Amino acid sequence: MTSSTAIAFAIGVPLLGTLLILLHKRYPNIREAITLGTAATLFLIVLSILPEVLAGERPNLTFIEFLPGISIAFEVEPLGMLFAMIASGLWIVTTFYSIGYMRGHHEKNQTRFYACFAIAISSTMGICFAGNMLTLFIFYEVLTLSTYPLVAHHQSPEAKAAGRVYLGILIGTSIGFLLLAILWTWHLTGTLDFEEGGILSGKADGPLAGILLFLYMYGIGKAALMPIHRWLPAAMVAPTPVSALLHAVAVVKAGVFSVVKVIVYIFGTDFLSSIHHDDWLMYVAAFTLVAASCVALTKDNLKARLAYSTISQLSYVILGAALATSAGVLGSGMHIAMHAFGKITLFFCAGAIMVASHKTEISQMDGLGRRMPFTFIAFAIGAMCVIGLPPMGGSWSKWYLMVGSADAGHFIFIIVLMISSLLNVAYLLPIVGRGFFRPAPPETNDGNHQDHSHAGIKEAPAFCLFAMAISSAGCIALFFFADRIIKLLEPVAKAAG
Amino acid sequence: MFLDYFNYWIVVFLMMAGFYIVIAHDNLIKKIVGLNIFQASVFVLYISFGKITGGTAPIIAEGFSVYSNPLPHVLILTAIVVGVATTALGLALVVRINEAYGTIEDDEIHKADEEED
Amino acid sequence: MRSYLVLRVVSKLLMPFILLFALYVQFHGDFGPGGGFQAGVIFASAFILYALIFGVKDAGAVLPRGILRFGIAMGVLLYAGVGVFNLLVGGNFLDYNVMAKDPTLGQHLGIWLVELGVGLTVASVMVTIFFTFAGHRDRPQ
Amino acid sequence: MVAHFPALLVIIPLIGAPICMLVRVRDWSWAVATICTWASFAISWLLLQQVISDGSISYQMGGWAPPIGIEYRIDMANAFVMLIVTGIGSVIMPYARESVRAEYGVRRVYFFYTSYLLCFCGLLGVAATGDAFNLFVFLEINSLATYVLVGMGKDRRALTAAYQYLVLGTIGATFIVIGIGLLYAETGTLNMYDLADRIEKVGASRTIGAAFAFLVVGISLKLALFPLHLWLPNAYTYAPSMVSAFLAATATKVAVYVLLRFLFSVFNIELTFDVLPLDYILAALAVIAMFAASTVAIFQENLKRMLAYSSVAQIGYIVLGISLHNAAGVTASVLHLFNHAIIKGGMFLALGCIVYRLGTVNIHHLQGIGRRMPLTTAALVTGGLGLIGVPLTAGFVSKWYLVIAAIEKGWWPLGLLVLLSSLLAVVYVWRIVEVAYMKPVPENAEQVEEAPSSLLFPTFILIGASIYFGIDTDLPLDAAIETAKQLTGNGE
Repeated sequence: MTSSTAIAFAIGVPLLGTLLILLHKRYPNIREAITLGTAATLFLIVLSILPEVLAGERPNLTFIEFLPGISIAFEVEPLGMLFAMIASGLWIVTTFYSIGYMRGHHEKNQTRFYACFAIAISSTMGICFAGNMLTLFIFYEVLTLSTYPLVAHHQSPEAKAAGRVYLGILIGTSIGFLLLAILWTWHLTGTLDFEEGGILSGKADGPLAGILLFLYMYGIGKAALMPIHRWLPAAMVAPTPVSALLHAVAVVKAGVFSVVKVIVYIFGTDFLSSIHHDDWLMYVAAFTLVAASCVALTKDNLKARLAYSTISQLSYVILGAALATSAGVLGSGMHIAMHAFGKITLFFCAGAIMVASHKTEISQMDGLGRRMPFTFIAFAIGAMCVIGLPPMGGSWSKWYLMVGSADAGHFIFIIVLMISSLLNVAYLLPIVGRGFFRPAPPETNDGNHQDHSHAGIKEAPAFCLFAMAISSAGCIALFFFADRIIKLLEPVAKAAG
Repeated sequence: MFLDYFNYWIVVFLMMAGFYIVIAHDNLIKKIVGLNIFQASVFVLYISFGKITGGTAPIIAEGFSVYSNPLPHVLILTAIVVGVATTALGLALVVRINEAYGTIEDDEIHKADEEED
Repeated sequence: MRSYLVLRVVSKLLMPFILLFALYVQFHGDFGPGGGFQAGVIFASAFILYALIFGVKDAGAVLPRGILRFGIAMGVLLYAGVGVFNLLVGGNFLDYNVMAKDPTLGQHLGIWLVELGVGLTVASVMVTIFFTFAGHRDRPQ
Repeated sequence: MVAHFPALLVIIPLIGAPICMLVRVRDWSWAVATICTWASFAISWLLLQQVISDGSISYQMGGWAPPIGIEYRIDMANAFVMLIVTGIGSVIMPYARESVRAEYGVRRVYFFYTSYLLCFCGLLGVAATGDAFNLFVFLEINSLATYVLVGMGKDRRALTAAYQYLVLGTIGATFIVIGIGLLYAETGTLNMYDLADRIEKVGASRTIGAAFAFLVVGISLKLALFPLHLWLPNAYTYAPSMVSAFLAATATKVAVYVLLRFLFSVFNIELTFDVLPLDYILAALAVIAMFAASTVAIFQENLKRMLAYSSVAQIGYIVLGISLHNAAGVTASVLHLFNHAIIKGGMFLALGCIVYRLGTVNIHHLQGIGRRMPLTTAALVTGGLGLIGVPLTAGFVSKWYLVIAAIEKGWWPLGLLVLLSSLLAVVYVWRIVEVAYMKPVPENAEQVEEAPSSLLFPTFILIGASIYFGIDTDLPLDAAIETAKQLTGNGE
């Protein structure tokens, strides 16, 4: 299999999986086996492209010419490669988790769930490998649309309201701003291909470049830059596997990935740092980073807290890219990976707690750690990874981000990053502390539903535990094998420097 | 000024009168009458500018050298036929509306529709 | 319906002349003012007069709806048929020159047939319109 | 025979109509109508190929040379429009048989197909003819047949809708005749190409200006440009499903063609847009249409009415492209003409499927329709995505060109407005999605099956085409670019 066909397969296999899932909707076991098989196949396909990318090649594939001069084209470059590996690898893990969760939680419409999930992964692959801005945009929209049924999965009024917010913000920004920016870029340059060094340099003068940057950054709503972050907490009504893979990894990372792509390949870091119209972006990112952490502190609902944490972490990536230095871009790329593993672990744990104990509020989790030790240990590992403590992968990305800030001469961001890390500690670690060290609430045996005790709570389903084990192992492994990622991303970082 | 263009003044008057009836009257048949007057103004317009002072019907005969332009007449013949068809269809619709609603007053029909919703 | 003797007699007397005049307008249309439209309307007016005096039912017996419908359709077909015939024999649509060996004769023949079609359709349509409105009350509400 | 295609295209349905009337048997009249439609489609396809390879074709009616005789001039613009009309008709005809039987009853169906063929003939005639007055005649043939078709709806409100349409349509047509008359008075010719030459010489005299005003207003009425759209929502809502689909896809499109023809071919660009500030007027009306009509669409409970208002908004996009009067803008307009015809036709057909089974398209009766009629609903929603302009649907391509054109013209805020207004489309399409998929089927709902395949198949052809032409854009795009070049005089 050549790499070009591998790209086609990477997008086609999940779609084929969708079809098979729909055909076997009456047989849950077969349906889930298909999902697993598809995920594993996809991961292998993605891995098969890796050697070539490491060797410095750029496998590409061009479909039909869509409009004169614009094709649906794919090109694999290191950042996309990294993102694709993360998304497809974690899909396997998440599938295991989903099986445990969806069955444990007795969810309805499971076929729709698995089918839409597969479409979402397919479009994520499309985003990863997109060779030009239009292709990226197309898959970006497909991703939004395919995740809508997942967000509104419960069909309750809250779920539908959340679905509206989700769709409203994501479609609104992407059509209103992103598409306009793309069209404008096309008008200015006559191309939309991702090219090293950017395509806008020399084509757009000062203020126009600033406007375009604004349109791009707020057009990519999935990056959840404040004040267009509201969709992410809203999306938390979805079943936890969705929050875990899509709203901690695939969707939001697609957002920041697009941001990095735009900055590196459309604007070009040199161009961006020369025009000084991007300073606002750094400050907005820094603000989002701190503000979202502060909001996270106030949330008692575990998933809401994690959602705001995600918003904050996404801005790390944006900040890194906006710094437009070699280390900054490297840090951004790495943080996509590190945060993915950390946050997915946290969401897995949140879901496991929900399935096992039906508890969603942090204040109810006193002493729960003794009932569910594995879950809480995994949570601790994930939390440390997100905070950036060794020996978890997250420490590397934060390191490079700080180096990047220093290189760019923006020392203030080092301080911001430090403060944010402290805030991370403040909103994540107490949960672990509560779980292990607070006494459990006393049992009340009056049999009503307001029983806050932990009587009868057992560890999460085995499928869930397995998934958590893998993802937390990933957090640790990334610390020791970070050099692989650095090696992969080196060409991008060099170009940026 | 006024007399030179008297045919156009007639046209304008007819047009406005017809238009006014279409807009102002609630009775569906009166609207069609208005529509007819409106169309008639166009007929006058065409025919009057086809006329050449002193010209006769365009049949070649001895002693006549000035003829009116026949083309506008032919065009208007077609337009009249179209007008007749429109009127017939409009009246047919009014008859059916009367059967369905029991009235041909616009406001009463509206009321009936609103009650149904 | 009350019957007025004078009206009945006068209309009976008038009808042949109306029809004859219609035919004159129809067939003299090639040379003077006239043609299918006018002739058709005059022709129809005879029947409308008949229906006014003797009632729609009697008039309907003279010209049943089936015949009128046939007339409408045949008129249009005649018109279009002449055009298509010209196409088939090598001219443009409605190019009468090719209808006969002599172009002038062809023009005559062509316009004669086309006007006949027009007259047929117009007459039928006019009578149909009248019958539709006038005969409406006969139908149950 | 090939040389006679321009005439045959119009004559075939004209002959079909009386034959339909004569055979009178339901299925036979349907068969006649179908064969005529398909034959016209084949001819218009061949004509388009011929125009692409040899340039425009002139056909002299009755062998009289223009400008005396009536000339049929087929160039890119009308060949493409005729292809749209006949293509849509060809897809809809197989659908009509069942749908009309269900909605119109079994009595006098031949009458329905006779009217349809006349309507079809009128549309093609308007597109084909190169003579201004002939255009009016065909426009009226089409309009009269359309009033009849609309009046055939089941609901009694169809009658008032048809009446309203008749009154407004006649006013529009009369305006057009006045305009043509004034042009004739000033120039002494009715042939459009001859008119173009002579108008250029006369310049913007007062008569020409008055003629221009009458024509633009009259045509705008026919194409339902906001605020002259009042006839459209009722007509589309209460007409039989097949008629709604056919009209929405073709009638306003042909009117747009007439507008293009007059603005660009008969009057020249300088006169239209430089001497008279029509571009600003059209752009303003188009933008208002886009926002106002879309907003109204959001609040409709009857889905057919919702789509009707959406049509008014989409016409706004088309007119906006015209108002830019650069090559890119006209390209976008013509492209959207094609794309919108396909999308809206398909969506109305899907609604027709629902009417066939449920007898209603009120949104409150459609809860959980996604589970009861999954294929139909999928078609409806896919069409809706096209209306929004989601990438990989035809709607995206036309919006792409429209925005590019606006930026090229330097009116980039218009581009932003186009994009923002498509967000309104998201809202009304999403109402369908929520009701169809996110609401449970009511307990007391009767069991309904999926629509019969004779209805589903045409629906899916159109909806499938809206996806296909969103990906493989060659055919409509090339045609649109060529048309724009020809209308704007070799691209600027």
